[in-house]
Amino acid sequence: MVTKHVEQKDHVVVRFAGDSGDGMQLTGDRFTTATAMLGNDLATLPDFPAEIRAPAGTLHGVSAFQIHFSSDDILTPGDHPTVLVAMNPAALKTNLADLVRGGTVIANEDGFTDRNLEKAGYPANPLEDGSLDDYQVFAVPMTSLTVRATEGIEGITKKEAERSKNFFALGLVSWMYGRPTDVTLRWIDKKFGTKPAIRDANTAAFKAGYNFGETTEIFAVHYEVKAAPAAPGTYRNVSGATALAWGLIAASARSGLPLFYASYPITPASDLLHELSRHKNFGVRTFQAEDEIAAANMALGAAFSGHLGVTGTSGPGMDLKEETIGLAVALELPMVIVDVQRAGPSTGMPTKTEAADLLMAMYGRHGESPLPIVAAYTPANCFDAAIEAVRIAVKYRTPVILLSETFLANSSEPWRLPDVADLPAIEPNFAAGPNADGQFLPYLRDENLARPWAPPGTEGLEHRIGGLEKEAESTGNISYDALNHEKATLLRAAKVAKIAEETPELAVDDPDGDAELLVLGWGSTYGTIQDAARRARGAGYRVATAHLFHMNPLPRNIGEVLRSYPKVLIPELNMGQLLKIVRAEFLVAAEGFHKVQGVPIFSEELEHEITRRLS
Amino acid sequence: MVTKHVEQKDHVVVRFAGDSGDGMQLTGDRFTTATAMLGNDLATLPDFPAEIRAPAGTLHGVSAFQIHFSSDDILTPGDHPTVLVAMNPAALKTNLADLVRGGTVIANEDGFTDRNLEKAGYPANPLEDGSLDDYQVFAVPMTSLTVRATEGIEGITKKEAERSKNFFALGLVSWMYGRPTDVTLRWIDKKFGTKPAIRDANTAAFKAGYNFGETTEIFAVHYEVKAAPAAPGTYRNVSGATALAWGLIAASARSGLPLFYASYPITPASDLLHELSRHKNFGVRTFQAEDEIAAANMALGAAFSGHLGVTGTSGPGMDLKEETIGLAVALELPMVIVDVQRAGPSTGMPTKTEAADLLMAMYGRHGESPLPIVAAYTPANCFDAAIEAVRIAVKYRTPVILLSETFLANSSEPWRLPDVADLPAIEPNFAAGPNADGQFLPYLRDENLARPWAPPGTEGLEHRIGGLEKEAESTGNISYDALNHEKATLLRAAKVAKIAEETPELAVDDPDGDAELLVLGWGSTYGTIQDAARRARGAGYRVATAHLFHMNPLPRNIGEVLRSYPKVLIPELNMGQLLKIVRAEFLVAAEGFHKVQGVPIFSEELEHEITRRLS
Amino acid sequence: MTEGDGQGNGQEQAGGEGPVAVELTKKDFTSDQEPRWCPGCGDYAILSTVQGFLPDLGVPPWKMVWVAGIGCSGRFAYYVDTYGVHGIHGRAPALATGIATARPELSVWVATGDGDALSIGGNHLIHSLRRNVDIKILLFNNQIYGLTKGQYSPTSPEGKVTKSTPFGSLDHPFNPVALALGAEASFVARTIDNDRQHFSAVLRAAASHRGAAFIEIYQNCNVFNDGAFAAVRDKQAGAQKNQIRLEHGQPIRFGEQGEKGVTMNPDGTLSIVDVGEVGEDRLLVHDAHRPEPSLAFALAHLAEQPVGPTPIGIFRQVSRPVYGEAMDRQIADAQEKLGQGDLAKLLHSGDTWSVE
Amino acid sequence: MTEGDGQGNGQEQAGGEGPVAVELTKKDFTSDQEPRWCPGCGDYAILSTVQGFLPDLGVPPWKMVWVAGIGCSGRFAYYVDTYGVHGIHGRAPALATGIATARPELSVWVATGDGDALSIGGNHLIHSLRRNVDIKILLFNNQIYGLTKGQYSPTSPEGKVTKSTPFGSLDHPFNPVALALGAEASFVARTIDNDRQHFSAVLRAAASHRGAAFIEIYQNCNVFNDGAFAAVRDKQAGAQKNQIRLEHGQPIRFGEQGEKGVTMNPDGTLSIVDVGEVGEDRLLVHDAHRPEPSLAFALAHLAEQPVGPTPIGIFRQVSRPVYGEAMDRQIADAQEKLGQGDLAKLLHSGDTWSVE
Ligand SMILES: Cc1ncc(C[n+]2csc(CCOP(=O)(O)OP(=O)(O)O)c2C)c(N)n1
Ligand SMILES: Cc1ncc(C[n+]2csc(CCOP(=O)(O)OP(=O)(O)O)c2C)c(N)n1
Ligand code: SF4
Ligand code: SF4
Ligand SMILES: [Mg+2]
Ligand SMILES: [Mg+2]
Repeated sequence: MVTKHVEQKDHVVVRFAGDSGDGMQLTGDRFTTATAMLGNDLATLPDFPAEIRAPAGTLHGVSAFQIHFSSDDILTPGDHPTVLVAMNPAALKTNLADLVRGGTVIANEDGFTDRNLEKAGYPANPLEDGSLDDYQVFAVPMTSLTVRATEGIEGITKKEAERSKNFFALGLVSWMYGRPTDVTLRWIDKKFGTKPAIRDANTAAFKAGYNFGETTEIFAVHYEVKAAPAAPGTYRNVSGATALAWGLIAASARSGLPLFYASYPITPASDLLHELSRHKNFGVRTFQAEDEIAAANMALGAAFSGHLGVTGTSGPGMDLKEETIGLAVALELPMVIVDVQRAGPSTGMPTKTEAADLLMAMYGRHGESPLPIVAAYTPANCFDAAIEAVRIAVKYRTPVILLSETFLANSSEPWRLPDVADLPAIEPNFAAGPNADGQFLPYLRDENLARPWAPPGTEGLEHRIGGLEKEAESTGNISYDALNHEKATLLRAAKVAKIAEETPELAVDDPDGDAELLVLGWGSTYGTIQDAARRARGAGYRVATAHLFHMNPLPRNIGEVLRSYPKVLIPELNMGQLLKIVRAEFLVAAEGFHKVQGVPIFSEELEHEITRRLS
Repeated sequence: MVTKHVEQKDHVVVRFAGDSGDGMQLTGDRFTTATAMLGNDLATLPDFPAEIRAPAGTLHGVSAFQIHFSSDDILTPGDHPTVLVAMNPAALKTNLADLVRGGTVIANEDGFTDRNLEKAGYPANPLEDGSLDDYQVFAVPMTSLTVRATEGIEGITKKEAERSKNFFALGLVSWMYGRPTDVTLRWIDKKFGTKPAIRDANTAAFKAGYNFGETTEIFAVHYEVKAAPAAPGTYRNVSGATALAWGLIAASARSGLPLFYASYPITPASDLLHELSRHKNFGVRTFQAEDEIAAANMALGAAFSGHLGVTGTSGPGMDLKEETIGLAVALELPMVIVDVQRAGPSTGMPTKTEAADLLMAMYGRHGESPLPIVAAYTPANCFDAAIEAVRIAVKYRTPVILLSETFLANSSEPWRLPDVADLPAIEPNFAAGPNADGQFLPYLRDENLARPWAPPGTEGLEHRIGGLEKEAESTGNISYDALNHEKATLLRAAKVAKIAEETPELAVDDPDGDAELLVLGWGSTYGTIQDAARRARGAGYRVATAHLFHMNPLPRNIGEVLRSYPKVLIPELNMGQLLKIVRAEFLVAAEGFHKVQGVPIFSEELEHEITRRLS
Repeated sequence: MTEGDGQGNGQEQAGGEGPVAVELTKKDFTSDQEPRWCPGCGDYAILSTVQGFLPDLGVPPWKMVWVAGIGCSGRFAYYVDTYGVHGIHGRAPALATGIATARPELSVWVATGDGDALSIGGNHLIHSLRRNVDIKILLFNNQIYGLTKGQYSPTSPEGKVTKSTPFGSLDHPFNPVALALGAEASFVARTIDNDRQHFSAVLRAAASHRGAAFIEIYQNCNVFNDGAFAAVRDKQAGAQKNQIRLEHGQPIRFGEQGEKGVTMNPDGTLSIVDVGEVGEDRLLVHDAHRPEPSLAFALAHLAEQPVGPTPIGIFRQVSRPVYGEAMDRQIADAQEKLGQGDLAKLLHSGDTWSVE
Repeated sequence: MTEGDGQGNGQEQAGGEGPVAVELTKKDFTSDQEPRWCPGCGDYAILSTVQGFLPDLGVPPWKMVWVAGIGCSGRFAYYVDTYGVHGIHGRAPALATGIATARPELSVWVATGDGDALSIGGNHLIHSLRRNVDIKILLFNNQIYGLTKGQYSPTSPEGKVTKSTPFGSLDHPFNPVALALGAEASFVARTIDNDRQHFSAVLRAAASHRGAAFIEIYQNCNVFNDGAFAAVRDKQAGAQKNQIRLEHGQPIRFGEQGEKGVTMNPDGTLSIVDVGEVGEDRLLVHDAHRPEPSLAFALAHLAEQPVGPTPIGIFRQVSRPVYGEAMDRQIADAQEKLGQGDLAKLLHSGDTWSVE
């Protein structure tokens, strides 16, 4: 039994890569949970192909999962993996370029068959031809070792046994980084309880992988990554998709409004439908509509009926919902539209991330039809964003667009669980009776310019509303009056603008108050911006950061903030959409940094953009 | 026989107002044609109710038609009528406020029955109670005089006879302003040739009205409005709707591309479908689709097939077409989308004008999907705008949005007919064969970054394109490559931006080159801006004007122009959409003047906005 | 259960509270908005019949919702003094589905046109029918686009000359009843705007039907398509002899004295016959409750256009699970099995860890 | 003319130039893009059958267009080496309508899925069928949303447990053949992905049909809905005895030795019988050419789900005017009557005046 040397590490970035059929996402998820349980801070970046199950061994069939974990608090899944687990040649080929020079490659030797090498376009076996000399390569016959480990298990075929090889890899890497094994073993028991053979095979493979690291000479060292400092509390690891779904359920619970979620499946928004449909015991109604137009109308109908009407989709579906959203603007009913942005235009790259729907959210409808917009900026923040979107929608009787992103939806991070009692209360304030001496005026507005919400069922409040222009301040009857139309237009705009009176001011992080450059962000760039600013400050640059949560209306102090810095940089996963809004509104010569590659901005990229502007 | 005194006038604004059933639009049209034939310059403003045929005598059932004609060149239908023809109390009630103080009211006395007075909410008969003392009122029993005039006509019922009263009014006003009678009489012959009784009744009514003016004492004077100076040539009166439809036919003729117009009816765009469907002998295919989404896809399919694919709609339909327009951006096929803007949001005021779809045209699609936008600015200019939209679409292989407005579509003006040979030639330049040594690469771009257009039917050019991201510069095969996506995004934007290299620079009208304020406009505000600037200059203010035709990309010199004036004013029939674009792009502190009342901006309103900024 | 005795569409609720305290009258269903249709429009007759019928239903106005799309028909929602939404073009069935699914106890009605429901809204219509959502759909079929001033619609006959088809339309029209049957509709009927009695009877059956009810109403647009239904609508045009009034369980006969009838041939095709010649007992007996929709479908095709003998009445009326109720049941079941949702429990479910 | 002998769908054109010079092979219809479906997916079988059939059609690849929507099925367009458009979700029939109406001489095919064609695209499907546009629609029905990883579709059976319906779906499914018949389709057929011979025969009939042809293909999604069609698709599951193969003019019988058959009862309902008992001559004779669609409709309802005896083959095939051709005729007529359009004449038509 060789003794192994233990090294401390504070940052590790591991990427698991293999065939879509190899279960890399599952492997990554399990490794993430074990890591979370250990108290490391972490961020993940799943990356799967568009194809469901592309032919084995092909380059476009590669599925990958990256996790960055650390003993300090971290903000991004990491620009470059330090460790690459490659289950076959295609996985190596498509991911090697991202690996840090001198990084570690753990390859499944058995996957490097001539057939697979050819499919990946390798003339020779890179594990043997020295082309990986710049890296630390561990070639491990994972498949055969797995098969061996599972021998004698009752009722398991060789094919099934081979499928357990991802658990071998998981075991091995778990050993390398001292991850707890019990969490994973417990999960296997639970998950495959009904299929004992599979359960036992996976268990055996996992242990074999772990022991392989422990016992063989191949690995001289393994690593320890201490728990990251964290505020006291109970934590869980959560993805943006789950957090958003739970946020809607929380808003429903806090408002007492039954949640009605109507949606038409679309990547990456479908996960919201999937998650919500599992929680009917919360009184959640999920409706898979015939298309996005129907989904939006169903949610609006539910809203008219006094439910919490929500519809969710991604870019192409947003295009289709615009007309209905415009109707909601005219009806002034509470409704939330979730847009999990993906790479466009058109069908684009459905599984890749982008944040290029902001201007559509602002201006995607004909005529003047303003509405509030909230944008989530971390996976866990999707929970708060959902609650805030609902709060605004209900208080102001307006449709609200909630922007998320593919990256936020799929990525995960540790989340300190809030105390339910501390969540904002949301008051539906349904109209109880007539509001104008004995009469009910559906467009008589309150101090927030919001109109009464009077769902069917209350005697005396019968009323009719529609998309034609209406008398703007009391009856809501159809009106073709010229001045009323202008008044109505101004009122709809004023109501949205008014929200800024109560939303928090834009907070600026300017450690020494002497920054020369403000980096203003929104959405998923949050982590990258914080990380890059940190690095730049470390290098002696004076940088301030601020991040938007409310995209419309903007925080009331943003003009001041922008004007108080000589330089403003706005990094976006689009061609400069917030940039346009800010420049038009405040006439500040803000500059943009744009990346539209279907992946997040890397800290090093942004750091460079910051520093070159300050040198 | 009384002798009548003739007075010269250089400007007259007449408004015909009556029940939707009274045929006021027809009366206005006829008067307009006679006026045009006389060589006056003119501009018209039809204004009809949303209802098809609202109950007779009601206020919301009033239909009106305003014409401004003059012996100089004029630019707007006029802020206020000088003459109001009111066929019933409701017409008087709803239109009197617009009439200039001291203006002329010609009322159909017979229409002022107790029933009608009550429906219009008149406690007493305004023709008798002195409430019109500030005006010059002529009460004429048009109905009974018409019935009398039509007595003895073979096979005409009293009811039918009464329906001819609008021709009596037409005859009377024609006399008042010395309009030629032959044009109208010829038209009646032609139009009602198949219904002799009706023809004779209308003829008799018209003559009776004319003679009534000629013979009775009531009218002491009548007026002469001399022909306006005009460039030599053949003229016709044309509405924006007709001009746009003919522009598409012209573009089809000049390009040799058969026109395929797919549309779903919607006010005010339906007239394009109606007009085009009459010209099948030009090889025009018109397709009434099941909805706007289908219409857009059919036009796109026709474009793929090598036809001139065009689809037209108004606001609500634009919302629905956005996803398909995004596909066209990805496919890079020539296609024109006509948006005849109307008052929104949502269903809004379908028969009223507005210009609030500019930002939607720019940003209404998810993801980064830029496209060129052309905006017509006078009725006749719709003809040129249609040709220019097609020219750009075909040359750059891109969807183009052509913006018109309800006001432009319905209004009319004299049009000096172009020589067909002078119209721009449009070269389809279909791919004739392989473009890369023996191979056909559907995304291999030319010097304009445009890709080849290869409709089905040519051997060897078989290719497949779609909405998924594609290799950007040659094969167009599906690509998930990160850098390719960014390249493709930049290429799509660059192609659109490149158009500015060939479009004309923005022309500025600054008579003395010393203006302190530039009024920048787009769309139907053209006439008002010219008129208001003229007035302001007359009052000694130094004002320059410039009007946009290409909304995207903007003329290459616009930045320069904007920066060369201390003040910039942008009047719009929206809440400031061009304003946002210009401020974001050039960081100039332009100010906006916004009117959203469903009617055009009045010259006096804009004049005030100009002068108060210069005082 | 058998049809007809259903207490769907808001009645349980109303019933649940015992007979509605106040006697309801037509006035209770008449809003303060003055109708703005063209004088003589068939929509006036429809409005008056509906307002006259609703009080009998026993559902108070505040438990009823009228949803309409865009079109002349769409204005309907403003005139009935209940809760109402005038949505966007073609989407009324989807909007109404949201309402009826969120609040199954409400009585939800849809007023729509042939363009609204069959052209732009065709997809929502067929999906709401197959799901059997508890909404009652009144299709105002005037075979024309009224509000947009006279273009042909998906029900206009081939060759129809309209503003958009000066050379005649090329479209083969839908047979709305057949389309609804092809879309799995559980209740399908046809009636006529000006036949108050027949119309009211159909409304009554539709209201008591549990699930989606589809009613095609022949509606005269006297401005843009006057007389399109003359053969079955106008006495002078001999409407009596052309109306084939379907009655469940009754032999199908028609004509002034019922001298004509419908028989089924061995190959399943239908024929119109002289009852005198073939004898009453050979006549086809209408069965609206037959689970399999082929008979209703065959009757729908007895007349492709209402220019001759044309069936009206209830073609099909069968029992199927009601969408909104089924969803409520799923929720009740889930709450029974998993217990009322507890937010804190949800947040803490699965793997968590604590930091002191 | 009678059906079958039609020369629609691009063949005139091809024919017009005499038999295509080069002998066409499967290779001519195989693009350089490698299919990316899951191993074992039924789509592979469909692709191979189609590519094997197309050469017989005699239409050269450059006169053919494949249009697809979004879905696993949508990828089809990339693999056939003709002109092709991969449009957006649900709109393929509309896009194809534009192509077929602009260029009636082309052979236009649509590849779509049960979600693409029946959920989001339902409206375009039914309208293209009623218009009888000359497009051939292949519906890849796998009763599931494949590309989005397994939600139920409008053809999934009630109670279906999927990612979006963990407690079972509440939707009553469409019967695609019945829906198409309700939408006035002139050609409606059903076949099975792995039955190359039957599939090819149906394709041949569809191609020669003049106008819209609707073909439902039972397609196995082995990842998200494996075995949904086992009863009619898998030999081990006894597919033979469950396939009711409809043949025009033939008595409808099935089973290993044709021991079973279908009869029509006096009330028009259909029954499955033992041929031995009732005798061959009592069997229903299939008539796909019957103008009236009720027989086809009844056959469509013989099986609501493919879990037992299920008809496959051509349900209906009748002749109707073809949309694109009709439009061309209108243009030709107009040009004959009014003469080739003359732009200058148009501009100067009506009232004009001159200024010297
Ligand atoms: C998205 C959209 N497209 C088009 C229109 C214009 N539009 C309003 S009503 C209508 C059709 C009306 O026909 P129908 O449904 O038969 O109703 P009717 O007026 O005949 O009662 C159309 C095309 C619209 N309002 N919205
Ligand atoms: C507008 C829009 N909505 C949703 C989607 C997501 N989407 C892509 S394919 C699909 C359905 C696929 O099911 P089906 O049509 O049956 O095809 P299959 O994958 O089963 O072959 C959906 C919902 C989309 N691409 N566009
Ligand atoms: S246009 Fe026709 S349908 Fe519309 S209101 Fe007038 S008569 Fe009625
Ligand atoms: S998901 Fe199903 S339908 Fe799609 S490719 Fe895989 S097996 Fe075929
Ligand atoms: Mg209609
Ligand atoms: Mg499917």
